[in-house]
Amino acid sequence: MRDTHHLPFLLGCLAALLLLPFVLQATGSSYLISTATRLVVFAIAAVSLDLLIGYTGLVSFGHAAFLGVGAYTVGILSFHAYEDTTLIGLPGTLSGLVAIPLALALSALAALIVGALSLRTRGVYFIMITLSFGQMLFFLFVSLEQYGGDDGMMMFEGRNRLPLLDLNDRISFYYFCLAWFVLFFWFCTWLVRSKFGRTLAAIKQNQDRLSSIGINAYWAKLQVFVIAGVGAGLAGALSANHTEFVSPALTHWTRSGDLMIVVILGGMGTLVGPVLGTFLFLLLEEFLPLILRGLGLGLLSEHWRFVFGPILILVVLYAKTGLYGLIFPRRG
Amino acid sequence: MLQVEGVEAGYGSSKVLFGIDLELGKGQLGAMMGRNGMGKTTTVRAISGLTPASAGSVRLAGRDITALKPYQIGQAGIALVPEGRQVFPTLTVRENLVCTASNRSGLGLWTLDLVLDHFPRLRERADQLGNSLSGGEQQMLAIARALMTNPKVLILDEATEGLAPLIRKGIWKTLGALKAQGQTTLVIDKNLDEMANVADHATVLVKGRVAWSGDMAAMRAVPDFAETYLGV
Amino acid sequence: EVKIGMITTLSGPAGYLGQDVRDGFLLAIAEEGGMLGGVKVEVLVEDDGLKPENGRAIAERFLERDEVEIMTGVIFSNISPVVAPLTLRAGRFYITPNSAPSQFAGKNCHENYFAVAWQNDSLHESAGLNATSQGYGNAFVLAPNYQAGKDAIAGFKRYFEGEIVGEVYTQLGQTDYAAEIARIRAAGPEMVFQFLPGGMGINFAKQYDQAGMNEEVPMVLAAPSSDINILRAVGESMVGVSSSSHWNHDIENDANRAFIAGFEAEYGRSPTVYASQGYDTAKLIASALMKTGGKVTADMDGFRSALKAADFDSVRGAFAFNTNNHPIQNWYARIVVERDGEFLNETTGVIAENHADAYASECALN
Amino acid sequence: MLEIRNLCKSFGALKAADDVSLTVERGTIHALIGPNGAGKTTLIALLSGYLQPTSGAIAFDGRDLLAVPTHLRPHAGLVRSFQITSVFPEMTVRENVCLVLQSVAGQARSLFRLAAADRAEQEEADATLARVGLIDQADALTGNLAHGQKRQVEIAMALAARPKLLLLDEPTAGMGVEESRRIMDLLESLRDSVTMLLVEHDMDVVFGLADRVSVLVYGKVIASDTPERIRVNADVQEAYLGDHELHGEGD
Amino acid sequence: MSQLFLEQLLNGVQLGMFLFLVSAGLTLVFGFMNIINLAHGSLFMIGAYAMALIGGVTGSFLLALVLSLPVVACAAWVIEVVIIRRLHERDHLDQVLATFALILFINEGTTMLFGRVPLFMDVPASLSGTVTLPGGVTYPLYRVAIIGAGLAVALALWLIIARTRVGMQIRAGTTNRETVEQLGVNIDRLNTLIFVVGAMFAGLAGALAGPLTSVEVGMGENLLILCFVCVVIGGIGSVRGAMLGAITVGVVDTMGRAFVPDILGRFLDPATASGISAGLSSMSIYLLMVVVLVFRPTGLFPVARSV
Ligand SMILES: Nc1ncnc2c1ncn2[C@@H]1O[C@H](COP(=O)(O)OP(=O)(O)OP(=O)(O)O)[C@@H](O)[C@H]1O
Ligand SMILES: Nc1ncnc2c1ncn2[C@@H]1O[C@H](COP(=O)(O)OP(=O)(O)OP(=O)(O)O)[C@@H](O)[C@H]1O
Ligand SMILES: [Mg+2]
Ligand SMILES: [Mg+2]
Repeated sequence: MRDTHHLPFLLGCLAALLLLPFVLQATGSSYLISTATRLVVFAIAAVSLDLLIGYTGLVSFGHAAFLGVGAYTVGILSFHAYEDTTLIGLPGTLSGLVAIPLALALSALAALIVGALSLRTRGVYFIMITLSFGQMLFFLFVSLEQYGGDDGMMMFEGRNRLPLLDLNDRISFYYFCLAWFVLFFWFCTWLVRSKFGRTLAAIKQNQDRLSSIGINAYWAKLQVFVIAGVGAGLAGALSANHTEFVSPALTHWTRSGDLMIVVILGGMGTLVGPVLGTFLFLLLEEFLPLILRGLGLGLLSEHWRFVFGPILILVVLYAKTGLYGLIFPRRG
Repeated sequence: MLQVEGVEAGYGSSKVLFGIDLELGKGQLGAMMGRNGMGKTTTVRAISGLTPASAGSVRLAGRDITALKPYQIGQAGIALVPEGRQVFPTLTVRENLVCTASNRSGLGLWTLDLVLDHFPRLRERADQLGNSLSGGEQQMLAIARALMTNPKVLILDEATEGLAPLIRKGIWKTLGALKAQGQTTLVIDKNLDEMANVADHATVLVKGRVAWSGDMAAMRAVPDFAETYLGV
Repeated sequence: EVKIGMITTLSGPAGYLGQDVRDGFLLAIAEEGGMLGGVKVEVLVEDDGLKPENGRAIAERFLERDEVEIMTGVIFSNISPVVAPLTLRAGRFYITPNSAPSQFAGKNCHENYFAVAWQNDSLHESAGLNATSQGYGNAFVLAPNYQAGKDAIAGFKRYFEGEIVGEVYTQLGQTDYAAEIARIRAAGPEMVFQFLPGGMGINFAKQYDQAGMNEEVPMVLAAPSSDINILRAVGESMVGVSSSSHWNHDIENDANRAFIAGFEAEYGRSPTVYASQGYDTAKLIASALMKTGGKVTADMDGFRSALKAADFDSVRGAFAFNTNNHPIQNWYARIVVERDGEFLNETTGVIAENHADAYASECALN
Repeated sequence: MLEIRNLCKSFGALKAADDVSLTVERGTIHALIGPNGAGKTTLIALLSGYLQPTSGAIAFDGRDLLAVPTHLRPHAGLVRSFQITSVFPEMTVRENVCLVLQSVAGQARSLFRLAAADRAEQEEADATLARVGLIDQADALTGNLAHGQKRQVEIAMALAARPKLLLLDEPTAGMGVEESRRIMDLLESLRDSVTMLLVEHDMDVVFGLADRVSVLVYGKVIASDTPERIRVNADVQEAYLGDHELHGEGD
Repeated sequence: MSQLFLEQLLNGVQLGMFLFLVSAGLTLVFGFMNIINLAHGSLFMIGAYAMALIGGVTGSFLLALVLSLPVVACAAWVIEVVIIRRLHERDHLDQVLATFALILFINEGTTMLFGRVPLFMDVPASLSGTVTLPGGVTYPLYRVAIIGAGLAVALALWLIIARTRVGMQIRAGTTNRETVEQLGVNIDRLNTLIFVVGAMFAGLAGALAGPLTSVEVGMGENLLILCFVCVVIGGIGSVRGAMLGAITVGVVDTMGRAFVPDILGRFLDPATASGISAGLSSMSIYLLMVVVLVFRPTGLFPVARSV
């Protein structure tokens, strides 16, 4: 519960994020708004994963599964709306008022089922069982031939429709995602400081002791697992809207890995950390090749991972709590 | 055998020891006492290199071991029975014992058989995993494990905690017998009376400083010793 | 100066596909000293890492910041559905050197979308034709359990006239094929068609040969399963395997000879079919630029009809665009042979002349 | 208050509880002693639900305890402490106690209350810490405490759960003389409100506090009697105390 | 039918042995040092590349095998000393991040050095061809050799872990590092040693896998997940568990691929059956793992751990 005391920093970041589209437009680089949107969406997923990894000590290696559930809900609804067909008797829709809540509900349900079974195990076994669920969902999506199999499907009719807000407008969509992000971040801040948050910390530190003080760790873990699943589902739904494309790649284990990486990179057990991690990871992924080319290192620009790897290693070795630890060195 | 001079140490930025002096001749048994949190454990951690001393020096049989790594200090012949037992939970009792067995004193006094003779309970449990032992059995195992390294200096940090009176007495008897064989030992314990019977001299720590030290006769001569130093 | 954006896959095991497309493309530009069709061009190349989101981000950057007028380079069919619509919506040209999924050939075809290499299915259709023309009466078919695999088998079956005695979908990224090979042996077919791209195909071919199956049941493959890199990696075991392709190194025409010589001189290795596709794509663009005098978006109609005319010497010989802007071209039969310790595909004949894809009729263009 | 009938627990061939029957009367301090490995901790684990018995029955406050899930037993008033210190190392001492308090109040999974905002809870925690003599360490990280201090946290957490029956597994082990004395006084003062089952090897504590003493050897209760009679029981002396204890240290 | 069944069973066991061969090093490092080394797959790849390159130059299978092991050992030593060693006392997840980064680095470095095109490596003449096994099944000789190598590695592993004090000290070190150190064990050096030995197992597996599989960048990553599955299904920290886990995975996977389509085909039309069974067979291993872990949350052959 260390990261709740830098309100000025958070407000500064918020202001920066709010002003970003104007700055980008003013500097003629409004194409970057899309990148910014992607960062914000991915950060939601990363923060939700951190609730599990950083705050509860539950290393979930299948978190991308819920990303997929959210995204496919939006995608499938849009698909049926476009084809004007039905799924088990229900019509598709483009309405965000239906699609997004449904995406959240279904990812909650998926998380409930996966969590109920997975949370019987612990430690590395938990890592592996969540990985398995993620992979099973991946293969399930791959075999959904109607929805494009592993090629995925386009949302031909564009993003979801909302009253008063045109999501197909890039800037509106950015603010839409940012609003969700802020809401979710605020919710998580509240959560980790709540009594429930304290119980989660206790689970992380000494799970076996809990039942002797009258707490059922299983239910608490399930509760946070579902909350985190909903967070990822939200990110998935937004991501589908962002790319207007849904594919099983969203749920592949490497995506779960990416999420885990940004959480660790940013600093586990801090909410700001995963956001920083997301920004660094995705920005490096996107711009490191350009930067290297700019430096005249043509060969390395093509093989930018050769540089990226060591950067990550340096962060792990020298920043004990990730980027967060670099920015806010521990007092005392 | 063991000379500790002006050792200072701490955790992170908080200093716990403010200059500890201690001397233990060959074959002597020294006692260290003090209330909770006064720095006894920190002192032995400093001696064994786990919490490196920030000042002062530790010498073992004349050799300066202050800056050595914990494993080098262990190999040099200091064996610690740590506070809280720290048996290896995933190893069987036998494995716990042979895992780090050695002959550092060169005398080769302790062998597996001898140790098991000494703690028959461990012989019964030889193939059980460390973490399935009862608290007291774990304590015996920790002591036995240290003996198996045949150390030059044996340090016991609250090694009789949780032992039944009968066993505890056995331990003190063993320590007495070891002393007779020339084993140098440092003991931290709260049982003043039992310790007084076997120890050669005692050191009392208060807030990271040596508040009193002297031999047993001197200690008995101090009126209200326990009340003054141990806060009873 | 015309800016061309190339989004391609350079990383991961599949990276060599993108690399060859890019190198082929750049070769054509290098030949003209930085120009295409007499017009100065600038090519921006970026790696999509096989992630749709990356593809999108790069596409947006290309379209908006760099204002590229032509987008090309996409290798895989899970990137093109992201990049193509963006490009088309922005009113630029999308010219694909490789990936051409059926949706853009049929119902969702677009006047500014051009596929230079093929329509995905054609690869496998030609294999079906090849198998039929070799007189095989039945076949065992094998592909990974994913969309391209299913399309491949559907494509093969569309033109194969014999019976299918076994149809197996394997796992993506599978390394061990002993179980499948045993099933093939048990089924006793006359031939095997497999579409296992990249490393999977190499694994299969090695293990197939080790099990002594090459002599028993011959393989008939599509071009990607028998490209030169695969031949090198598998070696000896591939000799005698037949395949079909729209291009081969020994196709006799000036353009091809010049291309191969140029490629080998420039990069010191033999070109793959992907390199030929990259090269042809550049040549196509060159022909159109030449006609419009460098105008692309400034003269949409002119550039479009110039592209559609396909007025260039393709390295594969005869080439024309169908109504849906996908190629009408010949497919050749090839067989793997060993020449001086090198393994090569040798053209043995034409399987299909002026073959067109199956989706053109669904496309509203004309 | 607590009635254990014919309780058995085996680990493979080993019988850690062998037909144990024991009654703890309400309002008493019942000490359980016995050699190392006799099965005392096992018995506590059976009572608190950490282990399931092989056979036998336990009645607590008139109801069948075995039917109550482990995590509900503290809510029913049955609370244990651990022989091998088990605390939450990265929380402050106060938070350790607050965690117990929030659990007792049924708020362990409450999203609606901020942990730091509950003043009443913190005051109660501080009061408990004051009773065990650890108030000056309330803001220290528990993991950084000295061993004896952690033992005090252990007691504070048990007390905070407002037990009716307290199972104490060697509460004073590792504590200094003064701290032991303080805990003894504390337990003495609770005598009227809390029933206790006390496992101890420190005979000063046992004979100073217990109303009744049971002796467990190899999983069997070999004697259960008043402290005075246990002290002179020949079997007990042989199996546990050793002859010298005859004269006792407590006097 | 029954002969086919036997052959497929053999295929399953053989796949299991191959997986075990690849998992052996992982078991050592992960099960005993408690280090999650995602770069295990990269070490596997280094082994295969070294083998293919040396084999290409010398033309000798045996020589290449003998020479490629030190190459992997050197790589592992550098990795341990520069990175892993500093992460022993850190969170597991720091190891995950660092070794993930290593994968990027090694893969990209290999691409830069040797290109993107898969390398060639053939079965040595002495091990090529097939043998006829009792029962009439003809089987590639090289696969028989793989089974042999798997057994040999299992024996070596078991000896290291169960029969040597080093094994005990490592296991002790994973739970009570300070205590073993204080008792005179140089745990750092030991860890380096074990890491290097584990890497050599990975390298050996890579070298032997070359003739069977495509030698290319990233060849280890797909296998890595599969190996974690084997190790975990068996129960972490036991050689027997890893072996049985690997064989279970191999058999379930193979039998699923071999017979599920036919069985489903009896109830469904062929196209649907092959579609569904393909989906099932891709999921089978993960399904297996879920089922195992739901009913046996610490794997099939758990080694008791501290709680
Ligand atoms: N890891 C640590 N980090 C910070 N402070 C510590 C740490 N370990 C101990 N301390 C502090 O150092 C002081 C001395 O502790 P030490 O363990 O040496 O006491 P001790 O005399 O052994 O007490 P006890 O009898 O309770 O074992 C205590 O005040 C304790 O809070
Ligand atoms: N999980 C287990 N598996 C096997 N044996 C066990 C297990 N747990 C405990 N035992 C054995 O059961 C016996 C009783 O252990 P228990 O911890 O109850 O003893 P105790 O009376 O509390 O002893 P102490 O006073 O030393 O703490 C011991 O001999 C111990 O080795
Ligand atoms: Mg201490
Ligand atoms: Mg006990």
